Formats: sequence, C-alpha cells, structure tokens
Amino acid sequence: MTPTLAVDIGWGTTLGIKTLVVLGIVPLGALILGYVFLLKMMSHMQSRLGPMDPGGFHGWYQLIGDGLKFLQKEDIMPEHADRKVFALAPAVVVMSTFLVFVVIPAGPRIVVAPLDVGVFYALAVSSLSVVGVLMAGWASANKYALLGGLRAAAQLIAYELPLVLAVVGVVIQAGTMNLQGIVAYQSDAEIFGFGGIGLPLILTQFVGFAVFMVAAQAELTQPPFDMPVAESELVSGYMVEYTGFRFLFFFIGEFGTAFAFSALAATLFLGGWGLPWGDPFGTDQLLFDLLGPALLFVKMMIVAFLMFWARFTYPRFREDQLQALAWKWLIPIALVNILATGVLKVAF
Amino acid sequence: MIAQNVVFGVLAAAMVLSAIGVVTTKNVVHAALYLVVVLAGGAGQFLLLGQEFVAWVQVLVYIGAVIVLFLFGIMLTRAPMQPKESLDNDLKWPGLVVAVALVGILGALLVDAFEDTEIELEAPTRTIEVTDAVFRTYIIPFEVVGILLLAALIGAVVLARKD
Amino acid sequence: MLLNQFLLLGAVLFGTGVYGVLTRRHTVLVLMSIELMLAAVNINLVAFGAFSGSVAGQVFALFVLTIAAAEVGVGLAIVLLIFRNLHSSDLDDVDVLKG
Amino acid sequence: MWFLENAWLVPLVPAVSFAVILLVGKRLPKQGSEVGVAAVGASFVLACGAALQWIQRVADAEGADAEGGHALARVIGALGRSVGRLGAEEAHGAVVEPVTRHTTWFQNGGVELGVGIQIDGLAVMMMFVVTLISLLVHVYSTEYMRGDRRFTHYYAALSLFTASMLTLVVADNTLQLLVGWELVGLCSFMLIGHWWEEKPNSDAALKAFLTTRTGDIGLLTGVIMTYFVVERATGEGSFSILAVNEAATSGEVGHTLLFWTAAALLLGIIGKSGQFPLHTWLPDAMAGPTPVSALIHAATMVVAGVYLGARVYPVFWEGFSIDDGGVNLMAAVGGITVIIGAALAFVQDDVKKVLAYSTISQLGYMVMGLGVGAWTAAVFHLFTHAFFKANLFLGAGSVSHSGSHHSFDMKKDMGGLRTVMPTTYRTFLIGTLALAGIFPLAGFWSKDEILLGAGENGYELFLVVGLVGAFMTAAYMTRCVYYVFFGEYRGGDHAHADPSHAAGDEVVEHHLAEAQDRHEDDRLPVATAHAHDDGHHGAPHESPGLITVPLVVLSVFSVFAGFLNATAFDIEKFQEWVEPTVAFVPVEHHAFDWTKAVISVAIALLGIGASYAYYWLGLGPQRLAERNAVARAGKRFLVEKYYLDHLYTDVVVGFVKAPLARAAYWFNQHVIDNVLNYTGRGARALGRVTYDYVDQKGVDGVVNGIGLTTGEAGGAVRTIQTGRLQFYAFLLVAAVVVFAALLWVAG
Repeated sequence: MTPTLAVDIGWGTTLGIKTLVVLGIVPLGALILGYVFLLKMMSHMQSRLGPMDPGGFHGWYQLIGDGLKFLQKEDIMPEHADRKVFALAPAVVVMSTFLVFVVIPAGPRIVVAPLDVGVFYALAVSSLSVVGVLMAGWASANKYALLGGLRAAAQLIAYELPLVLAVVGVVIQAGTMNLQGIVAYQSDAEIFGFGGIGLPLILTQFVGFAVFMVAAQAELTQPPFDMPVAESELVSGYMVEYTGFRFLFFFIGEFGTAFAFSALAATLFLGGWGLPWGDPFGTDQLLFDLLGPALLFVKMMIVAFLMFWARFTYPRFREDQLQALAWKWLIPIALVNILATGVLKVAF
Repeated sequence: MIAQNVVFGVLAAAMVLSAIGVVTTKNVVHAALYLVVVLAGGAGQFLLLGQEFVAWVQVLVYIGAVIVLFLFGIMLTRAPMQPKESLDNDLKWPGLVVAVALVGILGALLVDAFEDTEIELEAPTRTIEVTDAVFRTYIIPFEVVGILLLAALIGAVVLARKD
Repeated sequence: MLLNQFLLLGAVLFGTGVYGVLTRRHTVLVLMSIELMLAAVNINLVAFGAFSGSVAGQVFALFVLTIAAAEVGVGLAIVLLIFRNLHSSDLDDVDVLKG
Repeated sequence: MWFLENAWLVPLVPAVSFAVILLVGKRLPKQGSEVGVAAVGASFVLACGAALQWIQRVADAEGADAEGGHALARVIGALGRSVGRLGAEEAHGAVVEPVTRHTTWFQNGGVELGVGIQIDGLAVMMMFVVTLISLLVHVYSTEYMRGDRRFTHYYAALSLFTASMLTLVVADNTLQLLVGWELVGLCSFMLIGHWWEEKPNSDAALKAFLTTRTGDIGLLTGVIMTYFVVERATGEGSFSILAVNEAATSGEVGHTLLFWTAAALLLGIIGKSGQFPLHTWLPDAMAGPTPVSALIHAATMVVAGVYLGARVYPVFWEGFSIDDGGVNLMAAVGGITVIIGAALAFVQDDVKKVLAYSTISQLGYMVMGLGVGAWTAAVFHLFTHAFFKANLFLGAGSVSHSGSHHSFDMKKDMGGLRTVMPTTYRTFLIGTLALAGIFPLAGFWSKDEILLGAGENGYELFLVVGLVGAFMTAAYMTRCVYYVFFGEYRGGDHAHADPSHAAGDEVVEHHLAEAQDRHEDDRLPVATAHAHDDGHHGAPHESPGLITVPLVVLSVFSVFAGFLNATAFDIEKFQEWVEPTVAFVPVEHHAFDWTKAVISVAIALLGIGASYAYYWLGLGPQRLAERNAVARAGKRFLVEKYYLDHLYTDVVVGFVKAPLARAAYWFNQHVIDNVLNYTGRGARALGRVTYDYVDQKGVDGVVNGIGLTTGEAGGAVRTIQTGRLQFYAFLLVAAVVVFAALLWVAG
C-alpha cells in the first residue's frame, strides 16, 4: 500500500498476523510487567503482604482479581465532561504504544515494518501519548485533572528532548536509524579489535543510556517523576475521573509504554535480539528468528527491572526540580554526548 | 496505484473536513484536536509520496510538540469548556468570500498548469539522501535556521517572563 | 497519482487556513490557522519534491517545519503576554493602534 | 619540516590558553598569567623552529639551484632585473615553495570554505615577530598589571589577541584571514576598553572597533572580489591566497576588476593600519593598558593591514599599476599618513600619544613602501619597526609605572628621569634613535630602503615626502625624549599643581593642552592610575626586572635587527628569506646608494638638532604660537588633529557643528568681527521686516492651511485604520486575490 511500510503485499495472512501480534503484545507486556514488577517486586521491596496473599505461590492470582475488578466497575462519565474527547483520550494513549511496536524487531524477519527511520519513528509516535493525556486532563472538567494534564504535558515535552538527543549518539555511532541496522551493528562491531561480545552500545554510549533511562522514566510519569499523577497532591491527576475499563486503558498504556521503552532501550543499547555469534541474516536466520524474541525479552526484563527498581525506591521530585533536571542537566549532557560521539566517530 | 489513490482520497477527505473543523468549531480545544488530524493526515500524505523522514518529523515536531504547546496555551489562557459566544468576528462572510475566491484562483491555476502530470515514484527517498542534502548543499540555511531557533528561544523566554 | 491532487489538496487547506486567519477571534486559533497554511505549503513542497525526484522539497519542508515550531513558540509567548496585559485572548481587543 | 608543516600549532596554543585562562585562570596561583606566558613562550619556540627550518629550506633550494648551474642562474637573474616580469622567479635565485596544508571547513553548494596554513618567509617572519613581542608583553604585564582587578581577564584577552593575529598570519585563504582580522578587532576592543569603568576608555574602545569596522567593509568586499578574481583567471573561484596572487599575476584578469579589488582591500588596510583618513581611532586606543598598546602598535592589529597588503601584493601591484611610477592611490595614502601623523606628534603632551602618532606615521611609511613597489623594504620596516616601537611603548609604560605615578602626561608629570631610571632611559634613547633612522640602527636600514625604492621606482614625490617625514620623526622624538628624561622633574607631590609652577617654555603649550582638555571629550584622562596599590607611589625609581628585561631585549633587537638586510654590506638575508618566489611580482632591488643614505641620516640629524636647539638651548622662535595668530591657528589645527574627529562625530549631529563652522567661528571672532557686527545690524533690521510681513502673514498662512488640510484628510482616512489585525489581513488577501485574478485574465 504505502511504499515505505515494507509490508509484504501478499498480505492477507501476514498482515493479519502482524496486526494481531502488535495488538496482543501491548496488553500482554503490560500484564507481565504489572505482575512481575508491580505486584511481586514491589511487594517484596516494600514488604507489602496484601498482593502476596491470594492464591498459592506469591499470590499469583492477585492480578486476575485486579483485572476482574476493573472490568466490573461502573463506567462513569462526569456531568460536564467533553464526552467525545473524554472517551477518545485513553484510546489515543494506548494507540501511541501500539504504534511503537511496529518497528521493534525481535529477529531477522520478525518485525512488522523495518522502517528506514525506525528509531525516529518510535520516538515520534511515542510522543503522541501527550495529546491523549492532555485530552483526558481537559475533558474531565475537573481542576485536578487539568492540573495533572498540564503537568504531564510540560513534563513530557521537557523530557522528549533528552530522550531524542540521547538516542542520537547511538544513531551516529551505528550510522543508521534502522533498528535492524542498529542491532546488526551491535552484534558485528568490535571493541578495539575484539569482537567476542560484539559492541553493545551501552559500553560506548553509557551516557546516552543513562540519559535515556532517566528521560524514559519521566516519559512514563513514574516515580520519581510522577507529579502529573501524584496521588497525594492531585489524586491521580488526569486519570482522576476515569473508572473501570477506561482506567484499565490508561493502566495498559502506562505499563505497555514501559514495555515499549524497555524494548527500545534493549534494542538500542543492549543489542536487541542479536548475539555477537552467528550469522543472523544469512545461514542462521531461522535460528535467530526463534532465539531472538527470547533474547530480546530477557534484555527487556533487565531494563524494566532497572526502571521499576528506581520507581519503587525514590520519592517524588518537586515540579521545578523536575524541569530543572531536564533543561539544565539532561539536555546539556545529551548534547555534549552527541558532540563527543561525533568527534570520536570522525577521529576513529 | 488504485490503492494509493484510495488512501489519498480517505486522508484528503479527513484532512479537509478536519481543517474546516479547525476554522469553524466553537471549542478551542477541539480546534487543536482537529488540527492534529490534519497534520497526521499530512504526514500520511508524505508517506504516500515516499518522503518518510519529513513525515515522521511532522509527527514528532507538530503533533508531539506544537500541538501540545497549543493546548498548553489554550489551557493557560483559560478557555471555557462550553463557550457561549461565537469565536468568529464580523469578517465571517467577507472572509469566506475571499478564501473561496483564493481557492478558486489557485485551483484554476493549478489545473491549468499541471493538468494530468503524474508523479512517478521510483523508490522512497532514503533518509541518508535528505541528511546529506541538509549537511552539504543546505548547510548555511541549516545554520541560519539554528540561529533562528536560538533567537526564537530567547525571544519566547523574554516575552513570557513575568518580571 | 496525479501531481495535481496533492496541489489541490494544498490549495484547499491553504484557503481554509486563510479563512481561519481572517475570521477567528481567539489568538490561538489564528495561530492554528497559520499552521494550517504552513502545512498546506509543506504538502506542496513535498509533492513537488517527489515529482522532481529531488530531496530539495523534503529539505525545504523540514525548514518550514522548524520555522513553524519557532513561530509557534514566539507566537504563544506573545499570546500569553497579551492575555496577561489585556486579560483577554480575543484579537478584537488588541486594537490599541486604532486610528 | 615538522615545524613548518605543523605551524597551525602556533596560533592554536594561545587559543587553547585563552580557553584555559578563561575557565580556570582565577584559581591558578598566578591568576592565569603563567598559562599565558607559557603558551606564548611555546608558540615562540614553535615559531623559531619554523623560522630555522624555513631558512634551511631556502638554503637547500639555493644549493640545489647552484648545482644546476649557479652561474647561469645568475646571468638569468641579472637579465631578469632588466626585463622585469620574464625573469621574475629566476631573479631570486631559487624557487622556494611555501608549505601549505589545507582542510575543508565546510562546503555550501559548490563553494568550498576551508582552513589551512600557508607558510612562507613572510608568514614565518610575522610569526616570529608576533610571538616574540607578545611573549615580552606577556612577561612585562605580569609586573605592569599586577593587582589589576581583571588581571585574569586581561591575560585571556591577550592570549586570544595573539592567537587571532597568528591565525591571520598563517592563513592560506582570504576568508580565514578575514576571520583572524575580525577576531583581532574584537580583542583590541576588549583590551582597549580594559578599564571600561571610565567612560573615555569604553568610548575609545568603541571608537576603535567602529572605525576599523568601517574599513572592514572594504576588506569584506575585497575578499569577496578576490574570489571572482580567481574565477576570472581560472574559471573556478577560490579564496586561496596563492590562487589570488597567481590570478593577479597571470594577466588574465581585467585591470578594472583588479583595481576595485585593490581599492576595497586598501580600505581595509586604511581602517586597520590607521591610515589617513581613518587613523583617528589609533591615538584613542591609548586608553588601554600600555603593554596592550605596545602589542597593538608593534606586532598585532595595526600591522595586520600592512601584512594583508604584503600578502596579496600582486593584486595591488597590478590593480594600482605600481610598476608605472608617478602616483598611485596606495602610495598617496601612505605618503599623506606619513606627514600628518608626524605633524600631529608634535603637539601631544601624552607620551603615549606621541608614540601613537609616530606609529601612524611609520605605518604610512610601510604602506607607502608597498605603494611605491618597495615590497621588501616595506616588510622589512614592519619587522624593524615592531622592535623599536614595542621598545618605546614599553619604555613609556615603565616611565609611567615607576616614574610618574601612572600618568602619561610628559609635561606635567615627567622630566629629568634619566638619572633615576637609567635603564629605561637608555633603552628609550636607543628606540628613539632607531625610529629616527640613525645609522646603523634598525630603523635606518629599513627606512632607507623605502626611500631608495621610492626614488628609484619613479616615485620621486614620495622620496621627498619620506625625507620630510624623517626630519619630523627625528624632531618630535627628540622633543619627546627631552620632556620625559631631561629638565626638572615635574611630577611628585605637586603632580597636578598650578600651571604657573611649570617651567619656562611650556606655559604656552600648557594653555593649549588645557584647551585640548576642554575641546576633546574623548581624550585620555591625565591620570590613569588603576589599581596599582602595590607601593609604587614613592619617588621615581627604576622599574623592576620584569619590566626592564623586555626593554633590554627589545633594544638589542632595535640595534641589530637592521643588519639582516644591510644592503650596504651586501647582506641581503631578509630579502632572501622573506620575499616570496611563487606567484609574486617582479619587485626591483636597488643597490645601496651611499649618497642617499648620507642625506637621509643628515636630515634625521638635522631634525634632532633642530629639536635640540629649540628645547635644550632655547633657540629659535620660542613661544611663537603665543605671539603669532597664524602660528597659533596652525598649532590649534594640529592639536585638534585636523578636526577629523570633529568631522566624524559631528557630521552625525549635523553639518552646522562641523569643522567648517568651527573654523568660521574662529575667523569671525578674530578677523571680521566688526564687519560682521555691522552686517548683523543691517540683517537684523531686514529680519524684522521679513518677520512682520513675510513670515507672520505669508508663510504662516500657508503652513496653517497645510496643517488643517492634512488634519482633515487624516480624520477621513482614520476610519480605515481600525487597529484590527485581521481587517488588514483581509485587505491584503483580498488585494492578492484581485491582482491574481487580473493577472490571470491578462495573461
């Protein structure tokens, strides 16, 4: 259809499968992250006994219970709300998460669309969620929601910049914006002539990785950057009026986006589905098609662990501190990183 | 080719309707959201033309930042949820006449000039070609735009400061 | 695809933008209409770029995008200033220079 | 070859030092001065290495040439002298290619903008001079500027100044040269305005910056034009200096284009090198710290213009047809500058201003030398002048630092210092003699060569100009030495005492000095005592070693530098080393002429003698200016610096206050006052009549009528101006639509 989305136009099945995978991956990812980290890891870290109780091993059906609870709750629409916008907002947020997964590769052939500007695309569509957040905040006709929406917008715009800039270093070093290309680069490149572990870009782009993780944390509006939804100040901010299934959408959006960002970070900095051994695009293609998703998943879980570790550990910033961190620290650091990467790239 | 034309038609219809929404709706926030649709449609058109990079720049810059800035501005200037009065001034009808005349003239001119010229797309433009052009042929405009952005940044800060 | 279908789309969007600039009272809406016009111009630029097979169209569209972003930044700062001084975001109230 | 190929390090080291001083200077034990001194010292070493290797390169080339038939080369060389251009390269013995390195900075479209180095004898010579003087100034400043409140800042600026000048010197293309040029201007602005808290200083900085900017317009134009000069010759434009020179000598380029290019570049030189009529900034630049003045006047900034002239000399050569003799623009500018600068130096009370005007005059010599085709002589003069002028400036600084309580007024605060400051006195005297061109000091050789060139190349007029200048130079420098080092000490506790205490013959001039104070707002303050709370406020004494050592070093150079090209003794090393052999014009070298040399030295001695007679012996028409109105007017004219400053400042305000009006006013008051009075009475009566009948009734009626009509028309049109943006936009778009429709129909 469109010439750039390199979808095999023998469509039918291929396209259908790909769509289903993308549609399935977000709720599934949200589920996994919610279960593993929100329920289990947090409970352990903060000694919460509740979520550990229901079911046998570590309270494994707490999550099912939570899901059922959300589904059976009443769908409330505030009286003065802007109904269409109110209804549309969660969908916009979740949609932006879905779109990110279009370009993330999980194997030599396991990718929906290996776009030429994959990284850029991923960052572009992930920025769409801001619109949804603002819509929700505004349409709720509630001042807490509006304040939360404004805070979220200010925060997401501010951290969008370091997020993009942090990735630029990777792009410069790999010489491509195609995520497959970046994965290939990381498994093929050598460190001072030693190719044994490839070149996971976290080694040379550690600054970029750190900035990316901090900015991603802020993009996710997770603690310590959770001012937009701060329960104690804004009673959940822009989500305050949402109930039941719509709230579940936001929830899926949040954890799905966390899943997406960990996938991005794993791909950009940890080598994605790749391994430095073998010939993924040649003889070992099938092997890597099978192995890749598992490898990627493992790396994603590592990244996600770091994210949630920070989330459950640190207290909340103040709003001005948050902005200062973005503009006075992360952006300059990211810029210096770009400059250094560029110079070194030319030098070597 | 047909598929492309269908996509074009759908996108174009959505864009035009949303654009009319932008200039007629009574709700400022709705106008911004309509604008999102127009711009997203524009990005779609760019994809259709095989110009991938600029499409995603449009999404990132326009939808991710500019629209958010608009919404921000709207909310900071206390837009009412349900405005009672119209958002149009008394130039409505003359404005309509002039705009329609403008579209008419432009349309007639374009039809006359290009008639049935086809766009022959060989392959989508590769990003590397664009970046090479920006950093080789258009390096000075690029630098100038950089300075412009700096000036705009400083200008906006100075204007919006309270003291 | 015809070249003209894109150009005509651009023309219609441009006309709509002009209408918006002329008739909207809310300052932010005027800015939005200007963005509409710029988007229309961009479609033309990119269409011509694809038609001629050169990247110039894309590059110019990029520059337009950049400048549009700068314009919105400054424009909204001005809107905020107007709002702060006149307690209104209505362009009809900004007529200090009336003769 | 390492030093030559890596000459880009020479500007880079001070540039890095600039950044380092700026960032961490304040935290260092000596507040950054050690970094500056070390960096410039390193640069100096690199420059010396480059110089040695260049000399080696020249020697190698000549050796190779000699093997290939030295005798033949000599014959061809001899022929070359007579047939001019044909044998230009052979005339120098051997072709020594400059060492060039070039890299693309960025490219826009087809135009490539690069950075690179082009190291030849000229560049090597300049690198040596700049780094040497700069090093001495750096050392000197550690003492002179001690305790200054912006000490670190000062050193940072000094480093950048050196770096930019060196960038300019090593540049292989005119564009890079322009970058260095502008940076030099910026740094001079920073340094002249170093003590910007006092208005005159910041004014002087601004004036220097703006005046040189005026010239920079010319340079910018010229640089752009050089691109087209090359394009005209080779079909492809370039900013490369070698390409420009080759293009200019190729004969492919039209004379008109070359003339205008040369004229535009000359404007740049005029602005930067303080040539008439843009020289006015230079004396004001004395507002900066004295070491800076030394740097500006000897090694950087002002010689940048002359360097440019020497660098793209073929453009001037062809553009101004220098080969033809007679008069040309460049020589004329230089010649005028020689005379006016020297004349102005006579009426200054401020020792630094004397030196400043002397610099103007000497720069005039250099430009004149270039103008008359004596390339080597002009560049040689640049070389020698750097040493003795730096010597003199630093000497003046030493005097003010330790002898006159930071004052530079040689009539009020100096005098009789030769006994208390013997080292300063001796070095200053050597500098003076060198400047005056006394055999066998440095100034003699270079100045003599310029005069010789002027005479032999068919520029007899400028020979005379040069001789007159030499006389004046000797005279005003003697006057300066007299005021500073001889007579009674006038400083001390009554530094600013009543003028009646001042000795004998200076009363007149003192009044004039006061007049100057009144009339000249931007004049340097008499006492520039800045933050020198280091216990130097006692009786005059000799300066410490950090100051005197540079002085001695410079005096040594002032004495011996001239022997590099002592043509009288068949030493032509300077010419051999420095003169380009690639893409150059056939400048002629003339045999040393003892007669002319004797005459010029005699004239200089005459100048010294005249001053001696006037000041020491009291001979001659003393107090002439007091008694004779014409002489007074003449002196006044000089004190007011030909009213050029007034011209420049007041033209902006209005023609009425321009020099003409001032001169007319003076004329009115003293000569035709009475006539005017009678005329005035008549005119008044006439005016009364006019007022009553013509003005009140006729003119007023018309004016009121017009006002009324305009008002009513405005009221009618007023309704269109609604103040509503969108209404205007509506009109605009509607007009566009209408016009588009009309064009559509018509087309």
